[in-house]
Amino acid sequence: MSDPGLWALPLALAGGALRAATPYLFVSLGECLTEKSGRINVGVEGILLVGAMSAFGAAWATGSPWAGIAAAAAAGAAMGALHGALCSLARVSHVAAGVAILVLGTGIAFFAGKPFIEPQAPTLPAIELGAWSSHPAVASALRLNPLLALGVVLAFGMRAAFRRARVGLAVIAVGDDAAAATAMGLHVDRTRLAATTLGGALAGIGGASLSLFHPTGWSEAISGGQGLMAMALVIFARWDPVRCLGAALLFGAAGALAPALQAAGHGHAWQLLHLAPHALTLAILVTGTTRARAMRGLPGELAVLR
Amino acid sequence: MTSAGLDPPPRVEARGLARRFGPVIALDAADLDVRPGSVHALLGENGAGKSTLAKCLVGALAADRGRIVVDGRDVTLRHPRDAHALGLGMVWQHFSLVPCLTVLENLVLARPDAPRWIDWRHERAALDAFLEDVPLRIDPGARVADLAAGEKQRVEVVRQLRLGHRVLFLDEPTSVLTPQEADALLGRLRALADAGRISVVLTTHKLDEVIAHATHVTVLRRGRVVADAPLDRTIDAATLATWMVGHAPPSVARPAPRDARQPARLSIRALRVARAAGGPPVAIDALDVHAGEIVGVAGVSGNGQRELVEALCGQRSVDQGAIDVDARPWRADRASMRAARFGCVPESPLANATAPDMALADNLVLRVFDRAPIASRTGRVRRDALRASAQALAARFAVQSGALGRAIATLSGGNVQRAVLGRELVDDTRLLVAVNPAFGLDVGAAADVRRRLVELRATGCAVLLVSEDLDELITLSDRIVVMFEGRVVLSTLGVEADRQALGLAMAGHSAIASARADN
Amino acid sequence: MSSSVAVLPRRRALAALGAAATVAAFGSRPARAAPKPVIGFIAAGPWNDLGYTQGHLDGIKALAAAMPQLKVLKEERVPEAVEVRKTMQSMIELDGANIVVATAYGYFDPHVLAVAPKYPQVQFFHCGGIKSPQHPANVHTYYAWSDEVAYAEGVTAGAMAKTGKLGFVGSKAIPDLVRVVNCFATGARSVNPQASVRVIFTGDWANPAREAEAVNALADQGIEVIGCDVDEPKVFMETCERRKVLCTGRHTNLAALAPTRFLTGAEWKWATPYRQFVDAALAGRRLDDNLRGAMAQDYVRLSPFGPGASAKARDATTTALAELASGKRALWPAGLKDQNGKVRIAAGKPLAISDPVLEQIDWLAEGILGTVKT
Amino acid sequence: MVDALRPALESALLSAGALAVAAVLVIALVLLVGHDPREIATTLARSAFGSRFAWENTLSRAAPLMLAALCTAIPAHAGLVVIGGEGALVLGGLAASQAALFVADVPPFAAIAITCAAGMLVGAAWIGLVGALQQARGVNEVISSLLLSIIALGLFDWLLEEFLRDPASLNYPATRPIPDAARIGALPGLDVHAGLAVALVACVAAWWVLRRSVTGFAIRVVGGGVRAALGVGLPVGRLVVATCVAGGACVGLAGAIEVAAVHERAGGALHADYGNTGILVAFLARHHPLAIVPAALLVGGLAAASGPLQRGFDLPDAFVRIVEGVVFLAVIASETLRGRLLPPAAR
Repeated sequence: MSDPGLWALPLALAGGALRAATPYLFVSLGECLTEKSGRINVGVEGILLVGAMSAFGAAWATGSPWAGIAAAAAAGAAMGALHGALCSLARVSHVAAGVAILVLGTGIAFFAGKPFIEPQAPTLPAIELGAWSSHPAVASALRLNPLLALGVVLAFGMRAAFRRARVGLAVIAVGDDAAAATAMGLHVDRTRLAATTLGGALAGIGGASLSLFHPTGWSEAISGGQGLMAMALVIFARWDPVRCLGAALLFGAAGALAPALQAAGHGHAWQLLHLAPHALTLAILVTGTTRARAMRGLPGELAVLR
Repeated sequence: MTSAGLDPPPRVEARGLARRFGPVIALDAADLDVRPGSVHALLGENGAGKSTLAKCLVGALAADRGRIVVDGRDVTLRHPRDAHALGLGMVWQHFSLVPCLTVLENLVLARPDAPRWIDWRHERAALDAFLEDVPLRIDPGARVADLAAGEKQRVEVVRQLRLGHRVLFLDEPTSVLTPQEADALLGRLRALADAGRISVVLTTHKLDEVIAHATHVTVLRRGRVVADAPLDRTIDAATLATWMVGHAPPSVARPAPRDARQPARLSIRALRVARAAGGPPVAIDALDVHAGEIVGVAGVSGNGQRELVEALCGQRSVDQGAIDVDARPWRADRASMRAARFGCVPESPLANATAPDMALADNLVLRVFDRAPIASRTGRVRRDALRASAQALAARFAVQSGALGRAIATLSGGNVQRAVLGRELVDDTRLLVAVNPAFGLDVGAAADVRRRLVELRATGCAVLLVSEDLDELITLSDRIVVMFEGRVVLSTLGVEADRQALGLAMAGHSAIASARADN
Repeated sequence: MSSSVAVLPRRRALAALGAAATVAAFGSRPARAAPKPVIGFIAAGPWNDLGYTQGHLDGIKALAAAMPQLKVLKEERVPEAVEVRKTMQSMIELDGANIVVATAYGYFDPHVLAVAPKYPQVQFFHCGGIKSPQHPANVHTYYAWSDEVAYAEGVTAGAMAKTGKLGFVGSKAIPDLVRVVNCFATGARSVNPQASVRVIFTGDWANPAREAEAVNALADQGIEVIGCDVDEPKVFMETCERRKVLCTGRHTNLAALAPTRFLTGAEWKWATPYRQFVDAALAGRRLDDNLRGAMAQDYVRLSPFGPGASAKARDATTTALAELASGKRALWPAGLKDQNGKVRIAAGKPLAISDPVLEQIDWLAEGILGTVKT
Repeated sequence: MVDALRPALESALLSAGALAVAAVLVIALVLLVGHDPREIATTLARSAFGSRFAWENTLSRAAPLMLAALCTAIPAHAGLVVIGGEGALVLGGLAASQAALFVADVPPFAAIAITCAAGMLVGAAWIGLVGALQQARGVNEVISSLLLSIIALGLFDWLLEEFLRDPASLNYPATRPIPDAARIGALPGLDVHAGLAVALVACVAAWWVLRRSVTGFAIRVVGGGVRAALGVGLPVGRLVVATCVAGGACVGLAGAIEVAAVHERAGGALHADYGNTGILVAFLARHHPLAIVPAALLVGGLAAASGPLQRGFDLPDAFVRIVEGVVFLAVIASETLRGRLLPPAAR
């Protein structure tokens, strides 16, 4: 085999995007849903960890990765519901509630996850889209995470729901103008609690993807700040589920860029590459906002959030 | 889903409806008869009781006494749902549309029977079919946030019709509309009513609208019905204005006119300020307030007074033009305010002039906390001095004693108003902007406030008095200007003020007339 | 302060280290009779991380098993800041520890050095630091050189790679890692002179997602064998197995994580020094300032070969180890060039494993593709 | 009851109630994992506050948290929620470590002052940017501070490893050690570095400025009602940015003190999560600068107890995190009862 050199870069980026996108996608879809309803959850990193831990634990205990996903979704939903319940209390800061979720989630995940660090659990079977190729790199890049397939469906489904389903429009309405939504007869608190809970479940599934598909296994370093990254991603995607998918792939590819460049023998200032998504998001935020007008796509109720 | 035009609207009657808010009698045994196919105007000044009456009839407010009769049957309306079932619905002053959704999405989402999964092509076709039948032009695909106020108003009306409501109550529907938009909207509604498909009840101040579009008018003053008549050619704007504002009692406290003209303290030239709710910008070509002069600003609320006051108080940026105080550009910072001895009593003082969670005492000293005796030489706030100052300021307008340590948000509205008055109407004020200063006060306190204004004038203070109370303006003002659609449309000396002329100007009569004349 | 400072030759730290490090010998000077030893271990990571900290945990467990009556304390996730100082003090003050073992690199200077003078009766052992004469007397350092095992891994890897294309995933480009990578490459090139090693540094001590991405990037480049030195190599191993790339382990025996691709690995055997700490305390003896060990001292070991390793590779590895041990083969051979072709080890002067120059090595050997800070 | 005392009493009652609820939850957890709550409680109390050493332990851990908490608490008075202290802390520490290299021949007091000033300057600039973006462009400060914090951490790693690394730092990449002149020692008679005194002074100073001074009064008016503040001519933009600058200076100072008193150089260990824990402390203290002291002691005490709990009960470090989370949860949830627990007397 000849040395693929830099030619491997596009392949690595594509593969990296497909591998790493899934947790970003699920967490950002969950956060997108939460923020669309007018809440913000800065504690998704904690939910991601709880999801990864419970998915691994359940998969290990039952032998079924699918049970792991269910467990992650349930644990994430519980954390999301807790956050939603806290936020619906008068005078409670959304940001403080998110910090509580972050601390508590991390604590629970690390505490309950101790026995799961050493064992191995069954992982999710991949969809081998690249089976046709004799080239192992191609075959590997196209080993698709079944959760990614689910996430793609979900992203389009969520966009469709935001456009076509009554419940989706209701979420947008309560998130954009609570007073108008109330006047329309919508239940603001109930809708937001449901959105936050579902958002938590999605973040939990994002965690499941970490421990059951890529990079697999439960360790306390597994999330590596991906939850925080996903929060930036939602802004990057301007609160659109399908753009979240694109952004998740982009952020995933960005994560693969540094090692791919190093593997091809180009290794300078790669630390900064890891910052690119955040810097880009900040730039978008700064240029997209003016004093008079909030950023396009920003749910109206988020503009006044505390 | 009901299609427009099938069922004729029901007849809605109110018999002896009464409602009070605390000690205030908002509605005192009012009668109303809305016949099918009529456009019924409820005319009156702010606080005349017309909105209260409308709210009682759509179930948004419970009446204390009286009956509501729909098509001859007594009904009880506890909730807007009850009114909805009878085909009654209200278009509120504040839009209840979600800004980021499209018109069509808003209309569908508002329906209780909206399907779980929405077929937009079907909905669009249904709406288009519906709109063919209704002479209201709306763009179903437009985002509400991108719509002008008039378009939003039309969407609100369409929403009511789509909900199957046949008697539409419109609360000040044209307050945010341009005259052209208002004319168009009311004309369409009148056409629908004439076709016998709906009845319309609209609360308004605007005489021209009533004359141009209403079939009936009921005039309210201080909670009572003072006139009720079908509109025919015998009723002109002058008659309506007289009904609406009544005949003024002789003024008791009219101050003696100033003999010599003092220099202009506040001078506004070619000012342009954007409006919060959209609509035409505030555009004032020239307005002066001299020392020792009270200039009254009359006008229906929402005609740019708020933005003018905010611009003067530094709460809103000025797009163009000049505000000068004592012949120097006004910066609305603390030093200029101090130098000009500036005071300001805005509307909704809790939201606009206080830090609600801070103590009453703290809120009382917002103008003086950074000076001796409260501020020490070392920059410390001396609590004892603060308390003493606050106590003194509170006493000026008899703010609830013993509440100095409480968050001001926990006080009654009247107490908040008195607290802000106590803070802003201090003896050395030389330039005062006041909006409805006597709002929410009992008669004695209101008289006290007015006396205080006259005293300030006597000491050479320049006062810009924005008020919805014509009596107050006529009693106190040396000059009165009327604002309409963001412009000064009339300026008159207080002694020469003619209630009827003011009423016409406030209602845009003269503005429309002059605008037409210009064209 | 104890008088033992005086007996140390006044030399630069690194020189001191070189002299002391030929064997992990016991010092000969007896100290005061010590009380019953209580030994406390402190780690920056979680104990059971299947990685660096687990390596220490295994040593602790072996120690506890061998000496059931010994009181063993341990504390995990202690930041390399004021926390570690207070944890050391807490172990001493509250639990009566008289041997404190600090296992993270960042603990040494200034934290161990700051606390030790306050407790002259307590012996402090730091993993990876270098003690110089001006440091407190009751401070010792210990470390295990993985040069030989890394070389052996390289030999196995080189023998297995048909194309000679090897990879390596490291955390940070610190001297200890650079040593390991260089030995890995030198070993590989000893069986296949054409072999190359592409190295990727992730920048974090442990970042499973980036490590997995690094494996994927290397595998995409057609790399056949990948070595590693990251703090938590679990995900690294599993990813190699999934990508069907041969791999070598680190810290502990990771054969189970890559059942078909595991070749061998470089393991710590901290039980050896830990036993020495306690034995010395029991005997009232004083240990060397800078304890160092390698294979000969049983401080490190090579993992048993996995199924991925061919008989030929196994033989080559065994031979190489034997030749290294006998001195027939030089670990750091004379004339070794760096990746740019510059000769870094003078002709005729091979470096010993204990050479202090190696403690601050900052160049990558010939055949390595990758960068360390220049 | 005197009206003025009501809010203080209510705060005290709320905190006590929240701690009681948290205690019940923690006891339930302890029973769940099969330990005796009394033993755990005794160990916790003893190792956090039970002896001179325990106090030194707790105080040492609390000191950086106090300064980090001010980064959230000070802007909170002007109505901003800043959660990006961690990044400003490490950058402040890095700046301090570089400034210190130039002060070897300066008298110790000046050297320390210069070192700390460098940290404060960089921290102030970093968080000041958050306030400036909010005022100038309306960028939400929660999100911008979070993003800037992550960016700061990356910049720190890059600057350290590419440019500022001392080759002699070997296996723990770090800058060159700072000269002795710039080092901060322990408090006399106490095994706690002098950063504690600085932190206490900073808390008291912040309290004085925010709660007693004219400027603080103005800041609280801005936080309590922006429109009223504008209406009485207060320089809202300047005050908002000033609080961010002050908060950033505090957390930058925390980084500088870490370098000058603990690490003696800037390395990866500067990123020890004090900035993030500071957010927790600030909210626990309801942003009251003096309440930050007990809140930091509580969190520091829990951290101090982590070791004995690990060693005595084989509980993992995460146990203390859960306790922290539960306490925090209870405290912020209790905020909803404010104004309802002791409603103001009727007229």
